[in-house]
Order: sequence, then structure tokens, then C-alpha cells
Amino acid sequence: MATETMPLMKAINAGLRKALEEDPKTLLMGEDVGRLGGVFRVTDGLYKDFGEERVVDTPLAESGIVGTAIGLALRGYRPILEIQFDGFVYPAFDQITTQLAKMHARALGKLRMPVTIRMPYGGGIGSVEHHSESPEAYFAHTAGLRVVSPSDSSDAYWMLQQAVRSDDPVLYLEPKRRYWQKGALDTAAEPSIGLHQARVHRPFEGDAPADLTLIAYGPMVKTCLDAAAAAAAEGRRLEVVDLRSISPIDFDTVQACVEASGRALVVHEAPVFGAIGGEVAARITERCFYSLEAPVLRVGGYHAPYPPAKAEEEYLPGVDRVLEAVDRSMAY
Amino acid sequence: MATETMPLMKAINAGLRKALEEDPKTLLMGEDVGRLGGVFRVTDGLYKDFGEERVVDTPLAESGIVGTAIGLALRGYRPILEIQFDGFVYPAFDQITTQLAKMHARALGKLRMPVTIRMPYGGGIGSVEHHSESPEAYFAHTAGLRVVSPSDSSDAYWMLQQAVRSDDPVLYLEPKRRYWQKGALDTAAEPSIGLHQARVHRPFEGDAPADLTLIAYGPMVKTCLDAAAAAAAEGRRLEVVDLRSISPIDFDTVQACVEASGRALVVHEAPVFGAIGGEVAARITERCFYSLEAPVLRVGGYHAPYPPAKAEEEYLPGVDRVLEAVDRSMAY
Amino acid sequence: MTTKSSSVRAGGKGARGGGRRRTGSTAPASGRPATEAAELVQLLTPEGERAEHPDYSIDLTPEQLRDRYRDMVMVRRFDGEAVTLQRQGELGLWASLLGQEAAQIGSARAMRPDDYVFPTYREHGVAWCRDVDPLTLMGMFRGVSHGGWDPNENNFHLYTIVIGSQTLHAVGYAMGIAKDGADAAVTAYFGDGASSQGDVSEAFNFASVYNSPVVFFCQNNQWAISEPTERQFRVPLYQRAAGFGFPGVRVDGNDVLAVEAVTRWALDHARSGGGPVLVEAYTYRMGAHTTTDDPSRYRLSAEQEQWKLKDPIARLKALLTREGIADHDWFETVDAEAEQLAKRLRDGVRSMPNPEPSSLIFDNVYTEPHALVDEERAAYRRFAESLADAEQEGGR
Amino acid sequence: MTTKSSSVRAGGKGARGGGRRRTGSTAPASGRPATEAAELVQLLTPEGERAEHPDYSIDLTPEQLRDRYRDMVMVRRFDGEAVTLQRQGELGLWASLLGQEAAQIGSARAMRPDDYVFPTYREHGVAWCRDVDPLTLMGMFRGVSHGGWDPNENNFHLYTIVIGSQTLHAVGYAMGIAKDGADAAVTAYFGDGASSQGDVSEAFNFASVYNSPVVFFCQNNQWAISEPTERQFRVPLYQRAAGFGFPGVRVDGNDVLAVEAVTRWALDHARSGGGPVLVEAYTYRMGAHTTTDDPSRYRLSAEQEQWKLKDPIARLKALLTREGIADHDWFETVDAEAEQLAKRLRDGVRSMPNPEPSSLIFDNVYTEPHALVDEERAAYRRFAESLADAEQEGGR
Ligand SMILES: Cc1ncc(C[n+]2csc(CCOP(=O)(O)OP(=O)(O)O)c2C)c(N)n1
Ligand SMILES: Cc1ncc(C[n+]2csc(CCOP(=O)(O)OP(=O)(O)O)c2C)c(N)n1
Ligand SMILES: [Mg+2]
Ligand SMILES: [Mg+2]
Repeated sequence: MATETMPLMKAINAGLRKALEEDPKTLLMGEDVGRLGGVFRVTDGLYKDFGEERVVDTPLAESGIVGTAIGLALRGYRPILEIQFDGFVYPAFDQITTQLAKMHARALGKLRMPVTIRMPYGGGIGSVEHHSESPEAYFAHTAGLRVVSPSDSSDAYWMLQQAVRSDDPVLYLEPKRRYWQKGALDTAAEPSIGLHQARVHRPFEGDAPADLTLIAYGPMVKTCLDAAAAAAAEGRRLEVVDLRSISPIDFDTVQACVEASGRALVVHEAPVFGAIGGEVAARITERCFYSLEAPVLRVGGYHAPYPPAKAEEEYLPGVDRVLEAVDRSMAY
Repeated sequence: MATETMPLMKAINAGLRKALEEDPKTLLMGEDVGRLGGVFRVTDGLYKDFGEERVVDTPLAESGIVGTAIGLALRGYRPILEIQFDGFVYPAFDQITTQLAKMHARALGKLRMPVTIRMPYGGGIGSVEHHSESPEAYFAHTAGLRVVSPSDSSDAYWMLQQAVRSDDPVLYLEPKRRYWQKGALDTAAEPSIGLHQARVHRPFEGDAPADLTLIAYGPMVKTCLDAAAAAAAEGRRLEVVDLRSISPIDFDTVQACVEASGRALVVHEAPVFGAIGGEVAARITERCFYSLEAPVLRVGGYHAPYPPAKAEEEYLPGVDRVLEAVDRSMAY
Repeated sequence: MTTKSSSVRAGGKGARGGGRRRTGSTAPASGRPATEAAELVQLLTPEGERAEHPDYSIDLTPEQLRDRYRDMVMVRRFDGEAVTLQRQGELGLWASLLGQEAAQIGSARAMRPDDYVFPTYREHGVAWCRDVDPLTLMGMFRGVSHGGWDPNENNFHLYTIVIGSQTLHAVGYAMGIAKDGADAAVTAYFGDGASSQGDVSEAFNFASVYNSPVVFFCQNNQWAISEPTERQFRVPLYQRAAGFGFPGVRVDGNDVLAVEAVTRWALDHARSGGGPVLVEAYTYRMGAHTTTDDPSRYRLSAEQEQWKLKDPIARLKALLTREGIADHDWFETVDAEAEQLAKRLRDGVRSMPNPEPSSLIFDNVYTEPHALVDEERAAYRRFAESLADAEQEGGR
Repeated sequence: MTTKSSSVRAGGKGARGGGRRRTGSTAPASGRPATEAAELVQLLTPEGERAEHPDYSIDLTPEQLRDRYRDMVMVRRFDGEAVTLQRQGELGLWASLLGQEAAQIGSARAMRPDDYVFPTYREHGVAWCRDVDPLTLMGMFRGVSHGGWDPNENNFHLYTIVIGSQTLHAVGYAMGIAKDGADAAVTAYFGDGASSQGDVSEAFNFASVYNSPVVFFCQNNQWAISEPTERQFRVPLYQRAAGFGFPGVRVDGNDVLAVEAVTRWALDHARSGGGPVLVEAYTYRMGAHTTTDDPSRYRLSAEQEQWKLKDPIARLKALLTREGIADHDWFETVDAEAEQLAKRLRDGVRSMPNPEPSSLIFDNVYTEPHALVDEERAAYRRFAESLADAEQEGGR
């Protein structure tokens, strides 16, 4: 019986351990991932057990981390990188977009970039500037990358395996405010769900279609499940699609849901303007035009830098904002 | 009589000259902007006339260019930067997103960043890798920036004045394949249209509403006008909204058009997935839900690195692809 | 002014990779570089005795010496108070400067009011010298602002958290000073870890190429969170400057007199047209990286004990006492003053009002009206009002 | 192996900013750094006479010397053909290596097959030595691919256009070599302009910290498009290495013997555990930056005339003639062979098939099926077919 209950963060740690054990070509690289075990302790104990050749503290230079990982991948390694916080990925933006993402296409398929970039993202932990951002739209728009984000312990573990095994570069976004959220993990049986498949939650009674489809990923899945629970108490049937993958997006699943419900609301922490929500809304409208009872609405961050911690509660989408938007949608 | 006909590129050159003449705090900075006059000669003659203190050849380092411009702005200067090509903006991504865009908010309004970043963008000139990209979605999603793109000589000149005078950082995207496109420019009378207002073209006869609204900016405006002309010959009435500004977007104008036409198609060169087209489509659907006869469609680049030159014609949206999408929309 | 001989001695020593056995690429290339005493400018020994140096000297009045002492005690006290306030939940985070007081006070007191400073997130001592109220700093770490002071009021820029970015801003500002024909200079603070960032090298390069009046002031406190300096460089950092074409000096960062002397020289060098200088203040981060850090995971307390013997405040106190510049009573007055400061801050933090969120979020994204921000602000207000209404009605 | 004395002499000279009058910050800090003969490793004078150097020497057989000559003639010839083909509209662009033949052939011939090379976009001579067909290179500039060769076939990476990026890839690859316990080495090519990029400094630093077997080979061809080297650095570039903790050498980049000798030494140093080396090959870009460039806008032809006197091919030819290693007939054979190559390329380029666009666009974005790419490919096909149908019907 390999099922255990553990926080999401520990599931990532276990997942990293498994990846290091299974393939001698995997390595962890990043700032403070070694002796310290990362600023969130996600890599705790791995340096001790795998040594400094496998768990590599790097100089403080994100471009250098990604750039050298590209070289290591060319040499046959399978680097798993950590970017310490969302707001510190930008110095590596050039290496990620112009090199890592494009190498396979540039080489007409002759080179592969099995690089996983782990990065905690999102807000809600009362942090200082640059430690609470949701930059996923930049990466989803970048062809050549795969972008995923788990929302619970089991996905955290298994999606990491799939990401590491992928021969494409994968950005693996860790919902940092959910690091301490406990969940069941069965490390023995790999779930059959693919890395880029969405999962549908229907936290209400009966088989009738939902009144509205909430669409979220990463940290907002819990928010949406909470909203759905609150709504269920009022007799409103909200289903929650956990996208799990932001690039590509499992639009077949989304379409099936929205065709049945006729209403959709996309929720993410990232500022709404120009983010993933717009893509999802546009594509749902293309695919489900005649089924829609209301425009696809979006709830997310505002077009503003992430504010100081004392204002983050107002900035972040919470259950109330989700339900308010549900009301607006139902009013159509 | 100050009206002249000149290529778009020359209008930018004249606009830069005017900015340098009018405000002694303006400076041009970039790679090869001095003696060479830029790789496209957009800054031709300015080094000679304003000297190396105003027209500054920089070391080959984009982060350094933007980072030092921030410092110069803090000292009261008004730098106008050139990024040599779209594909080379990424080394500066960190300085643009975490510093330039956020400084005013970070300082609670006490610091201003009157920095203009000029950048040729888009494809269609048969160039090698990294010289044909359309990265505007990254910047539009970044709060704190303004992002604009002229499509003709008059806008090129006057929007540049407005960008330079703005106390916010402005990304001024130059449609490089239209550099040689001639147009009228009246340098005496500043047009009354604001930097962030859209302009509507109705290249068909009569006052009845359009059959469909094409929405574009920069290089695709001409493509859409060509498509509209071709359609007009077949009796189909396509209006073209030249957004001019990508952040913010003049949704009031867009809404008015689409409410009347009931159909919209967004056209840009950037890969469709996660780009501006999705935002426009989602917001039109929010604003015009009951007026829409068809989902807002999008035509743009594919989710792939910009291909080698021999395939760019197939990659780029052209008149045929626009008209094919118009047909699809009209079929609803 | 010509370059002092002592300040440039990179190079030869740099190339000591030869003959090392390869152990594997990600093991550090060498042990921690030895502190070669000869490299380190020192004017006050750890025992509080004055030392001579062939190239640098400083002549402070008794009053100035007392001022430096007072500065260091005050900043250490309020830094400690901030740590306490964080533990009590009043601050979200704090990055302590403990151990780096001399590096900060010495360098800051070398500056003129018209000089401009670009700090990292740990320069509370420099902020103090530039008259930024420590309460404002604490507000930032409490989460009421991303800074909160007006940088142009005291020529002290906002704290920069993205490692290394501010060094380029500093160079740009210095380029502007030169363009203006002014004779001010700029100081860019950064850490040993920051030296690895591409931006910092680009800043060195721009400053060199444009001969800008900027002093790069690195507080090498031996650690970048959990990473020791051998993860960042293989030869002493001050030697990097020569390869970019300007002088580098390593100074004892726990010696307030040497720091002030060297920084003064560097600023003068810069402002008189000599171009940039790199000052490496060799010091030690006595505390945790920030209040969320646990140094016991990665370093031995013996190392810390070693550095306690070099404490910057004790050292100056010994000098003041030995030379009769201050007596017991005076020291007590300073301590009392420090306690008063701590109390003011404690009370101030506890009663600090929360700012209005919507203003914090929306008001300064742009300098001028912006359609999208206006739309979102309006939506936010409608929502906030509906919530308030709902709460009045007994809530959802 | 220990570090050679001649290879490390940064530092002192670096600090020569002192006393310079400030003229304004964006005027370059100094005139073009003088080529100090003493700094430059040279084994063959511009007149084709052998020169001695205390630290570097090379002993090539007559056959090897003839091979080097032949290499240089062949690459110059096909480079010239490419320029012509571009003028005729057959290529979209070409970046000529004219003048840099010795730097490229000398360094490439110093490598072993198991070494790995990371080029920029101008390393046609290195590509030649790594057996990449020049026709493939031309295909890239014609626009049929972004490269087109298999990098692992001859350990020659794709051309990298984003300035400086490849230096980090090279270091990563070298880190991997060290991890594998192999004794190969890596060469990272870059230009004088590239040295300003943050990535290049980060590469220096990672290589130093991890003691990686990588040779940074800078072709200082005096120009970055229109910008002379004083816009990129203020002291000779090879001196930068010392500040990062490894040796730097400046070699006469127009002297194929010296380049090969120095690169061999550097590669041996790297592969035997000595860590990175920076080689600065001092040379000159005789042609335009690329075929779209017009150097007359920014440099005097006199400068070019000066450098003609140092031509790398003429120099070796003089030696071969003087020492009787080759005669008139042999030279003619080589020229004829070069003409044949040119003809093959001319014909090959002109008859080069256009690749199938949809495969070029969609097939290699990901290694595995991808929902969005599949959807877009299908849409593209439908559209292409409808177009074809429409055309058959007489078109729209
Ligand atoms: C670009 C970037 N990457 C990572 C971080 C996370 N981080 C914050 S402080 C720090 C270490 C800085 O070390 P150093 O420069 O020596 O300064 P010190 O904290 O010792 O004063 C790191 C890695 C950051 N703030 N910015
Ligand atoms: C990041 C980036 N910025 C700008 C450019 C445009 N560009 C292409 S080559 C070049 C000059 C390069 O000079 P150098 O490094 O000396 O190499 P060289 O061309 O002389 O061989 C520039 C600015 C680029 N390719 N990449
Ligand atoms: Mg440090
Ligand atoms: Mg060059």
C-alpha cells in the first residue's frame, strides 16, 4: 500500500527523488537547491542523498542556469531546474524563448531539450515584491514549451514524472500557496491521465449537467472547488475543470463540459488582460458558439503590478469574486 | 504646406528628429543607431546633426540598454531606445517587465519612466531566424507598459511624438515590412486622435453597416485593407479597425463597430495561441454578446517558431487566409 | 588624481586554475579563496587599534568618530527590533544587516548629499544615513508599500529585489550626471551573489565604456542565502574590475574607517572624471539571510563565532575608549537613544494604518488615465460595494 | 600543466581611467586600445617569416602546412561565392568571414573529433573543418532551414544568432563532459561585440566556478556591425579572463600557426582539468558585416588597406614558397579545386529544392504529438487545399 497523505510540497520532493533514482542522467540545478534544500525546502534531503554532482547549487544567474542546462541537455543530460520565484524567471527569458523552446525546431528535430523548469508561482503568502506573480501567459504563448501546473499532491508527483520524461522542455508551475495543502498520493500506480489532459470535478449531487463550468488550474482549483461547494449549498451546480496543462490546453474536455452547461467562467491569478483566460474564452466561443447562454467570463488579477501584501487579498480572485461572476453569467 | 509623401521609415526618422529638436532631454540609444544610422537607416543623419551625446551607440547588450535608460530617466532624461530586431528584445525582458514597467507603481507615483522603446517587428522580409517575430503579446500582458504600433506614415510620425511625450514607458512597434510603404504626412498639424484610439476604415460604398469588422494593427492593417478591397469588388462590406494601440485597446470603438456588423475577425502575425487576438475576441464577446452572429474568429501565426524564409509566405496571414476566415464567419 | 597602486592588483593571481585535478564539473573549482591580509585595506584592527595603510588614510574628528559609532549602534538596534517585530507577526519579512554596519555606515558617510545611491534590500544602514525613516523601511516589509519613500528627496533609490538590476540603473544615472556636467557620483550596492548576474557585468562594462562616475560597492558578506562565495567566483571579486578596465579595491568591511576612506577615494576618483571603481567590502552576514532563513542548515556556527571577533561596533568602541573620545556615560546615552528609537518604531509599526487597497492596486500603474485600469478599478469598486452591502444584509 | 606566464597579464594596465578629463558620459572612455605587440602571440609575421615566442610553438609537417593553406583558400573561395550568390538573389543574406580565415582554420584544426564546437553565424571556416557541407550553410542563408545539419554528427552545434547565448550552452556541454569523466573539451566562438552581453560574462563565471573544460574563442574582428571595439571594452579583452579566475591570451588572429598553437594549448589546458581559457584572436572583418551592410558609412577604407597587409593567406603562402613546401603548380591546383567547389555550390544553390512549408512549420515544434499543433496543421492543410482547388477552378 503505497498511498499516503502528504502536503503538495512533499509530493514534489518525493517526485524529484524518484526522478533522480530512476534516471542517472537527471540532475537538479538552481539557487540554494543543495544544502539548504531550497527556500521552500522542496529539495530537502536530495543533496545529502545524491551528492553535489546530481543536486547542483548554481551561481546566482538565471540565464546561466537555463543556458548551461541547454548545454547539458545537448550532452545527454536531463536537467530539472529550479527558478527560485516567479518574479526571477525574467533574466532567463531569452534563453527560454529563443533557445530552449526553439532548439528542436531549429535543428529539424535532430536535437532534443528534455529540460524541466520548476517554478513556484502565484500569490497569497504575504510576500514582498516579485514573490507572488503568475507569469504563465508569457510561456504558454511561446511555441516549443509545454506548460503545466498541478493542483494536488498526486498530480504534483505524477505530472512531475511525466514532465521529466518528456523530451520537450516543460515549465512545471508549482502553486506555492498550496505547498502545504495535504492530499492523497499513491506512488505505486501511475494514473492513466496524460500530462496534458484536464480533469473534471463535479462537486454536486446527481448526474444532470452543471449550471456553469468553472475553468482553472494550479492554485485557483481549490478556490473554484470552494466556490462550487458554497454554490452547491445554495443549490447551484458548478463543475470545475482543472486544466492541469496550460499549453497545450485540453479543449476537447472543456468543450464537452461547456456544451452541456452553456456557461463558463475562467479563473486565474494572472492579470486578465492578455492572459490564458482570453484564449480559453475565445476558443470556447469558437467551439461552442451555439451552446453558449452567456459570454465566457473571466476572473483574475488586475492589470497592475502585484500589489504589496496588505492589498493582495483584494487583488487575488477569491471565492466571493468567483461567485459574483457566476451570478453575472447566470443573469444572461 | 507641410504635407509630404514619404515612406513610413522616413516618417519615423523625421519624428525622431523632431523629438530631439524639441526636448534637449531626449536621447537616442541603441546598437548601431549612431554613425550607421541603424541597420534599417531609421536614424540616418541624426548622429551627424545631434552628436554622440544625443545619439548614443551602446555596447551590444539589450539589458544594459534598457537598464541604463531607466537610470537616465531617473536623472531626468527621456531616452528613446532602439532594439535592433524583435527577436533580440528578450535579454532586456527582465529590465522591461520587473523594472521599467513597475517603477512608477513601486514608487507610489514618485518616479516616472518616460522611456520609449522602438522596435521593428514582424515578418515578410525574407530574413534569417529571430528577425521576423511578433512578440507584442508579452508586452501587452505586462501592466505598466503602453504598447502601440503605427500602420502608416502619418501615424508613425505623430504616434512617436505622443509616445516620447508620455511619462509612461511606451513600446513603439515598427512594422518593418511596411518601412518602405509611402504615405502622406502633414508635419504641421497634429492630428486630434489620441495615442490609444483606434481608427476605422470603411473602404466600401455607402453608409450601411459593414458585413464584418476586421481588426488589426501594424503590418496587418494593409493586409486587411487589401482584403477589404478584394471583398468590396465582390460586394462584401468589410470595415477595418486599425487598433493602433495594443495596450490599452480602444474597445469602445471596437464595440461600436461589432455591434453594428455582428461579426469580427482579428488578424495579427503573432502566433494565435495566447496572443492579443484572444483578448480582443473574449472582450468583444463580453461586450457584444447579443449582437454577435458568429464567434469572433482569429487569423494569425501558428504555434511554432517563425519558420525559415522559404516558408514564411505560408506562415504569415495573407489576403487569402483573411478572406477564407471571413467566409467562415459569414457562414454562421 | 591618479589611480592608486594598491587598488589594482588583479590579474596574475587570477589564473590559478592550472594543474588542478578535475573532479567533476559541478564541484566547485577551488576551496574558499583565502583572505589574503595584504589585499585588504584596514585602518582599524579588530582589537580597535589604528593601522596604517600606504594608500588610504582618513582623518575624522572626535565628533565624527562618535557619530559613526552612534550610527552603527542605532542601525543595529532598529535592525534587531525589526527581527523581533517579524517574529511577532508585525512584519512579513526582514532582511537583517547584522554584521554589515561598518560597510554601510562607512560607505554612506563618504557620500555627499548630491550623490545618488542605488541600494539592494539590505541597505538599512545606508537608508539611515540618507534620512529614510526606518519606519518607512519597516512598512515595506510589513506589506503596506513596495518602498514608500521619495527617492529624489534624499537621492536614495528604492530597494531593488531583483538581484543586480539596480547596478544598471546606477550606471544610467551616472551617465546622466556626466551629461549634465555635474560632479556628483553614484553608488551601486550589490552582494557577492549578485556578482554572478549578467546585469552586473553589463553595468561594469557600460560604466567602463562611458567612463561613468559610479562606485560599485559590493558587500561580500560571504553568503548568498545558502551559497558560499566559491559558488559565485573563484578569485577575489575586486579583481574583476581590472578586466573591465577600472580599479578594484578590497577593504575590511567591518572597519568603518577603512570603508569610509576607500569609498571617499573611490567617489572622488569617479566624480573627478576617473570613471568607475569597484569596492569589495569584505564582511559577514551575522544573521540569517532573512527571517525565513535557517542558516544552521548550511553553515557552521563556528564561522560566525570567528567573525564575532571582528565585530565592527566593538572595534570602534575600543578605539573611542582607548583614545578617550567617549566615556561610559556617553555610550549609555547612545544606548538609551537607540532604545527610544526602537520604541518609536515598535509603536509605529503596530499602529501603522493599512492603506486603501484599491488605491494601492490601481492608482499608480500609469501616470495618466488608462482605459483598462479605469475599467477594472470601476469593476473592483462595484464588487467591493456589493460585498459590503451583502455583509450589511447578513452576508452570503 | 601550469599556466603560462605570457597568458596572464591583465590588471595593472586595466586601471588607466585616472586623470582623464570628463567630456560627457556617452563619449567613449578612450581611444581604440593600441595593439601592443608584446601582448600578441605571433609565430608567423605578416611577411611570412617564422617568429619565436617564449611560451607557444608549433611544429606542423609540410603536409599540414599545405593543408592549412588549402583550408583557408577553400573557405575564402566559397565565402566569396556566397556573397556573389546573395547579390544574385540566390541567398537572402550572407555573413562573410573574409579576413578571419586563419582564426577559424587555426582554431578548428587544433580540435579533436570528440571536442564540441559552439559557433556564431560567421564560423564557415570552422564548419568546413568539422565537415559541414558549405551547401548546407548556404541553405540556411537561402532560407530553407535554420541550420540543417545534425550537430551531433560532427560535434558542431547549429549557428546561434542571438549574440552570446551559445557561450552558456558551451559551458553546459563542458560541464556534462566533466561529469562523464571524458577528456574532451568545448570551444565557444563569439565576437568582440558579444563580449558585452551578460550571457557571456555568466558563461565565464559558470565555467570558472565549475572549472569546466571550455575554451572561449573570441574573434576580435574590430567591429560589431558599425561599432568599433571601444564601444565594447576599454582594455584588451583577453584581460577580462583573469578577473573571472582563468587565463586569457591574445593571439594574432591572422597567423594560422599562432592560432593553432595557442588553441591547442588552451584545449589541452581545459581537457586536463585546468578549467577554462579565453583566447582573443586579434583579427579584422575585411568585408561588410553581412551583405546588407555598408561599411563605408562608418569606417575608413584606409583601415582595411592596413589590414590587407596582414592577410592570413598571403602570409602562409609566403612561408610555403620561401621554405619550398609548395610550388606554383601546387598553388594552382588548390585554386582550381576551389573553383570546382565554387561551381558545385553555385549549381547546388541554384537547384536547391524548396522544402515543403507545412513540414517546416509544424513538424518539429515538439518531439511528440501536440493537440494545438495538430489542430493548426490540419487547418493549414484544409486551407492550402481549398486554395489549390480555387486555383484549379480559375481562382478567386
Ligand atoms: C534575479 C533574482 N534571483 C533570485 C533571487 C532570490 N534571492 C534573493 S536574495 C538572494 C541571494 C543574494 O545574495 P547576495 O547578492 O550575496 O546578497 P546578500 O543577500 O548576501 O546581501 C537570492 C538568490 C532574487 N531576489 N533575484
Ligand atoms: C541579442 C542580439 N542583439 C543584437 C543582434 C544583432 N546583431 C547581429 S550581429 C551583431 C554584431 C555582432 O558583433 P560581434 O560580436 O563582434 O561579431 P561579428 O559580427 O563581428 O562577427 C549584432 C548587434 C543579435 N544578433 N543578437
Ligand atoms: Mg551575500
Ligand atoms: Mg566583431
